[in-house]
Amino acid sequence: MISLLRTTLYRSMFFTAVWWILIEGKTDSWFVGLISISLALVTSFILLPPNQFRFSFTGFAHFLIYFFGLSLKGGIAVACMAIRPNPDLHPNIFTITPRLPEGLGRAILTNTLNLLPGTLSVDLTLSSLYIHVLDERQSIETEVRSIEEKIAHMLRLELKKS
Amino acid sequence: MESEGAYNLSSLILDMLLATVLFWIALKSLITPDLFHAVVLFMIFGLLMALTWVRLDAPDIALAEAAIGAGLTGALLLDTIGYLRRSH
Amino acid sequence: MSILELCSIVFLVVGAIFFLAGTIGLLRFPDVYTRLHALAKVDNLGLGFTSIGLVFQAPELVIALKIILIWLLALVASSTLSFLIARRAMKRGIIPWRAKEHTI
Amino acid sequence: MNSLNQLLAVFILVNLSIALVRVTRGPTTADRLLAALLFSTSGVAILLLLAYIEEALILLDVALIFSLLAVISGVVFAQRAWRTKEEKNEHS
Repeated sequence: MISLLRTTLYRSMFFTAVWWILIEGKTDSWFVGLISISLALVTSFILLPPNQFRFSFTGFAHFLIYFFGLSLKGGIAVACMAIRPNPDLHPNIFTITPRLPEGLGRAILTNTLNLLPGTLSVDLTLSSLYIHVLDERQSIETEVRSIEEKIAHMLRLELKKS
Repeated sequence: MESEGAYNLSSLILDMLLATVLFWIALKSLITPDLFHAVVLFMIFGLLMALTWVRLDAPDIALAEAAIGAGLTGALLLDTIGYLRRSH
Repeated sequence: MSILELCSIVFLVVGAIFFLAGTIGLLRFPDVYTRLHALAKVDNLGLGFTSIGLVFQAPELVIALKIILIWLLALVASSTLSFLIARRAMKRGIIPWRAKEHTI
Repeated sequence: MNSLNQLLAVFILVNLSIALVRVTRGPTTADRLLAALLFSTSGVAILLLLAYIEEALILLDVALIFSLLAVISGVVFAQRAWRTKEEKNEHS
């Protein structure tokens, strides 16, 4: 009960902040805002029921720093690959069994891999994740595993033994 | 705003480029034989039209054009194509 | 010229370079999947650098936050969209291009 | 500062036009839908720059709409429009 209340509080604070940013800090449309915030809250409870994970802010910060560093590195690599006179492409498709439990964690993993340059998740089934990589010679496996650890730390989930 | 009076070179290039691409896309979406291709070109046309409305100092029409012209109509037309293909 | 403007210029120019690289990649890469790589990632980095550069020019804090929000929305949009396109292309049986079998 | 913004907007628009030529000519259907992805990044960048050039903050809302609509059209395309088996052996 306490945790449900806390989740509601956090989510409504988040949606209020988003609404405040969207209307650029004005105060004249608070009635529409109240309706939108409550609708967003109801939708979020339908789409993402509470008590599946506990959000950790330090884990989120770690994940963010790691993500931006990696995406900058990979972006420069892909950009160099595009500009070079002889693009040295070695595309291939890897299959990886994700250790994260099903649900939000895997969705975040798929989307993160989609945003990181060099990897593109092609399909996600119950047991495995198919990744198209631009350069098969780099170490994809360790990269995916460390992203998994960061996400598990962020949502305080438990990784399955592989 | 410093560039209020002088209509400088780069904004001229911007407008000319926008007009050319807009015209080219419109023509292409009319003459292409493939229905799907025509719908995608229509959506691109709507988005470019929104950019053009922005340049014409009408951001509210740009909002409506992007939401209704490109987004909703494009999605409905794509759905129609899927329906047509399934029913045949 | 203040230090903020200098930062802004640097970020904007780097963003434009990433956009250029994305377009070149789109023109040169051989199949749908590799083109998705060029488009979804490099262009997103370009948008990121452009919006950070514009944040340095923002007149108020709220507007800077709104630009960051738009960037995050565009990130989520392009990641979801590229996953959907890639999965559908895979299901339709479009075979990924292999460097060992062909040359450009 | 404003002239630099304008120059960059022109530059990104040139990029967008060249990429559009490639995308609309693409051999497979998926190539054509990359245009939606293109507009959710390049179009948003152009709109952000234009919002500063013309000092109209409503353009930020137009940019939000652009990136939302890219998702809608992409989802409709992937889930509903592209389902038949008639072009099965298309290679790119």
